[in-house]
Amino acid sequence: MSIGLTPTEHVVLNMGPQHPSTHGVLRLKLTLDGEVILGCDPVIGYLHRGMEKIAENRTYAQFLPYTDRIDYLSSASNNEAFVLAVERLAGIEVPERAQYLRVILLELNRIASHLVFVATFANDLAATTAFLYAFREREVIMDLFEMWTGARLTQSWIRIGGVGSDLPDGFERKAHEFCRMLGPRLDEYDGLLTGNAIFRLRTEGVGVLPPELGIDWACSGPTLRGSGVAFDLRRAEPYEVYEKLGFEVVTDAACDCMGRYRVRMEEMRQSVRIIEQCLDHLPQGEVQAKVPRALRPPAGEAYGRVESPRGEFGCYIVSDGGTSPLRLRLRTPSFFHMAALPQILRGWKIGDVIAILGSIDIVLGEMDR
Amino acid sequence: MTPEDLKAQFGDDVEAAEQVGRELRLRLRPASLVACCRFCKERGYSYPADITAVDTGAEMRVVYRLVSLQRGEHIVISVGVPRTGGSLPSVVGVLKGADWPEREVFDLFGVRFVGHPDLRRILLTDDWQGYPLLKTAQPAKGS
Amino acid sequence: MTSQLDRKGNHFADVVVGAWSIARGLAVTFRNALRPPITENYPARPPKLPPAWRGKLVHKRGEDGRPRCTACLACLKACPTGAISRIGGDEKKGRERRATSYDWDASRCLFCNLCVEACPFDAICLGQEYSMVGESREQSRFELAELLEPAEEGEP
Amino acid sequence: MTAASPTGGVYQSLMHWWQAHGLPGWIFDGIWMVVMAAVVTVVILLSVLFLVWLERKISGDIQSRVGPNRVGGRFGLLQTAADALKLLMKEDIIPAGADKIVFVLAPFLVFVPTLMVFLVVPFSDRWLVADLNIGLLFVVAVSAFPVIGLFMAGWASNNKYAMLGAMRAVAQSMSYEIPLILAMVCVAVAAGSLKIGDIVSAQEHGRWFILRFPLQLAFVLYFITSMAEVNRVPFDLPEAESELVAGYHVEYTGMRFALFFLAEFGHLFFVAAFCATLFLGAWHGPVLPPVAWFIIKTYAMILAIMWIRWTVPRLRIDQIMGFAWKLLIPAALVTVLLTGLMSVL
Repeated sequence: MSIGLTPTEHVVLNMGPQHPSTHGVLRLKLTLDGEVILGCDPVIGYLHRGMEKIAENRTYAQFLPYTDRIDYLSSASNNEAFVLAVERLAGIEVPERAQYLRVILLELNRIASHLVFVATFANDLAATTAFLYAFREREVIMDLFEMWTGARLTQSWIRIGGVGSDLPDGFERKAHEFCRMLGPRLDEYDGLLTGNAIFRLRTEGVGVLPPELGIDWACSGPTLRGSGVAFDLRRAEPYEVYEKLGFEVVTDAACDCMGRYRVRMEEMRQSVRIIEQCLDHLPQGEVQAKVPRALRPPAGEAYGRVESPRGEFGCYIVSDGGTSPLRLRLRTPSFFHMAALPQILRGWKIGDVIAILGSIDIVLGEMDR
Repeated sequence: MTPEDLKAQFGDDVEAAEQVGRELRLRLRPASLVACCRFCKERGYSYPADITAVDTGAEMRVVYRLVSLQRGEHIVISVGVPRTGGSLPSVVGVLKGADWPEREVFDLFGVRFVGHPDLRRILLTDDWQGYPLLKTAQPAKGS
Repeated sequence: MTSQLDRKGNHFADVVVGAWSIARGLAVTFRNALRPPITENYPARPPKLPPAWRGKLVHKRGEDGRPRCTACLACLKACPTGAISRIGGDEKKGRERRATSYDWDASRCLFCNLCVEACPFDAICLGQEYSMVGESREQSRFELAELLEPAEEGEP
Repeated sequence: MTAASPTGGVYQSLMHWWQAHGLPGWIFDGIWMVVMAAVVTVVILLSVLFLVWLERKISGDIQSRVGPNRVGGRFGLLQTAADALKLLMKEDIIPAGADKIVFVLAPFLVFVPTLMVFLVVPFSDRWLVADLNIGLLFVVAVSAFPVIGLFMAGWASNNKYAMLGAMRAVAQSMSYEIPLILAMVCVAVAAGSLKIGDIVSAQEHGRWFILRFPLQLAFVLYFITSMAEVNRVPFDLPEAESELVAGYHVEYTGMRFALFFLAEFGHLFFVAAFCATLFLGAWHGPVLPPVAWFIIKTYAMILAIMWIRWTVPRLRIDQIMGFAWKLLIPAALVTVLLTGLMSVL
């Protein structure tokens, strides 16, 4: 018998639900030939909390704190999507100052979330030190949130009709300080990671997502922009005051893990630009519109779309004129990215699974809702 | 694309069509669903932003949201489906991104998508009884 | 896909560039090693909380030292999770009424501040206490007496 | 025991006392060996515990943290001792599907050779336990041994992650041993001997091998491959925490796990010490006593390895193999050739 004809069995490896690199409770059923991935079947839902059902039993104001818990790394963008939909339904005008404050909160959240991405991505590739550096910088943002909203992660500070409170004294100075500090720190990450030969070997050309495939599978955010598609809801369908702000839609034609990583790194710099503009041009005025305590939006439907750090975060609300939504649907980017993952993974190695999974930056709470 | 274009293309299968802001809201009969999705995709509405269902207690509709990334316009197709044991043709053949959202609608509303390659529960466990997002669903009993 | 092994290129240039990039990384870590640590020595030094901090629910006292809460149930209605329960008041009516019982379940609370904003009498706030650790669910329930802010000096 | 042993004098006088009582010398030799083995083991274990502490402190410094600072004073000096104690007291779990004998044996097969190689480490002019005339060969043979233990651990655990880790360990350690040995060959050629004593004395009066062309190349090769041999980032694929959870020792708990852990740090200490021996003039150096020089050089190497470990990411398995076969081995062969030429000229 020739060795070449010896039948070999494929191995099914359960990566997760408890695994250091699945960023929570995700299970990937990998079919392996040695180290090579032949197939991948993601099993999700371990963190399903029935958010959409909960919403049907809460008033609009009451559901807001729940939205923070969907994508817990950038709670403000969840708030924003929900609030946008409600405001469109009920026809609420938000004061301009509140709009600027919302953008500040959203962009700080974006930086915080992207820093966690850099951290976990580096950690997945065993560059543990970059993990701690990114968290160190993120801690400054957390302190800013704490100072303004009183909470670190789940701020619930974007409210229907405005924001929870005006900026406290000294916030603007500290925010400016942070903006000045972040740039040089990002340059340090470039020295530690972006240019590093091993990091490049692990990410360049790995996990290629062609742009057509990305659009087909409804990928969005940095995952799609890392494939060269300039689709950013802040520009495509501007909300709040993004129209007035100068920033670039970052794209990278590489389509690989490195491309997605570089997009996020550059987006942090763009977010700093946005925050500085907002702080400089902050108008005076109210931060909260008059909203009836028992909000009853007219019957109808509205879709709020927000560019969250992970991509298109949508909130589709159908109202029957009551105090709680008839149906509330949360369109979360990670869910769609996860669906596309098996297409990207095939043929790569176990080590690459971690890199590719890290590079699409999933949040399980958001995927499972 | 205007409501008239779609009415001209699909005739009586279009129950209603109106333009609201950047959204073109379309109520469609199931028979034209796949054809309409293909028609829209060929005209640039290739980004399947979302697929979900709405149960009002009286009727249930599955809602497809297709977006044109170039023009920033939405087409929202809603298709009526019976509240129990309903089924629709799957659009996975046209829009690959419909794979998981259709599974989710099946999981939470019980709508069967005929022609879906892998119609399993996705968020809930395989042995879950019932479809929780139906208005008639009873709360699961906690331990 | 192309494996790195199949990659054609100048090996020696790769080696030099690679070694240089690693040296740059080493310089970054070295520079950071000279920076002071940012670790806070937690239990030994309590954290500095901002005034806005949303911690344990606190019932404020009025000028007479009694709770300002009139048991009007506004907070209970605003609460998304049902963390507030068992609100009871004395027999007086309207603004004169004072709460006699008020339960707050820390394990259900989202610390979202909606109850505080709903309160028409500015009777409650989310305070600075962050440590509400208990060994059972029962221990995460707090009654009015435990929620009331400490009495000021010289008052009963 | 050679005469160079610092305990030689003690041995002589105790032996006299023993034989004066009319007892046979071979029994004393046996006892002496057991006692000395115990002493060496304890000393090495203590220094390994210190290394673990050092690694934590250094990673803390690099990462803007403080590292251990509670157990044993401000600097947490007793932290690793406390951890070792904790591991000792932990429940010893052997998975139901494991191959029990192999599973139990594996940690020892990894740990024992790690101690054995210290036999030929010249800590000072008077402390070289056994100056074998095939010293280098001994090191090569013994340090190749732990990989069998790693594979046994991975196989016996009956766990897919462990198995993948074991496969990686074997592939990697076999590939990297070739350039490692070739780098050592360069030193042997330059010194004209396989005997550690000769290699050390060839580097007297500041004629360290690292200063002699082309042994710098051999030094670089040795440094890189030794990092791979001790499974440290960027070569920590057999353990690859973020991919294989813990690789070959994923199923090990308590003291069995601790043995793997200690073996890894013991091996780290050895490769650094041996690097100092082969290239940095061993214990030779001015002013300070020889043993101090040796420790300084060893720790310089250890710090360098740790510094790199906390800076770079991990390579992928095919990249790691490609690096060994397509770069290191050809480079090592060229270095051997150059060394030969230089020593003939």
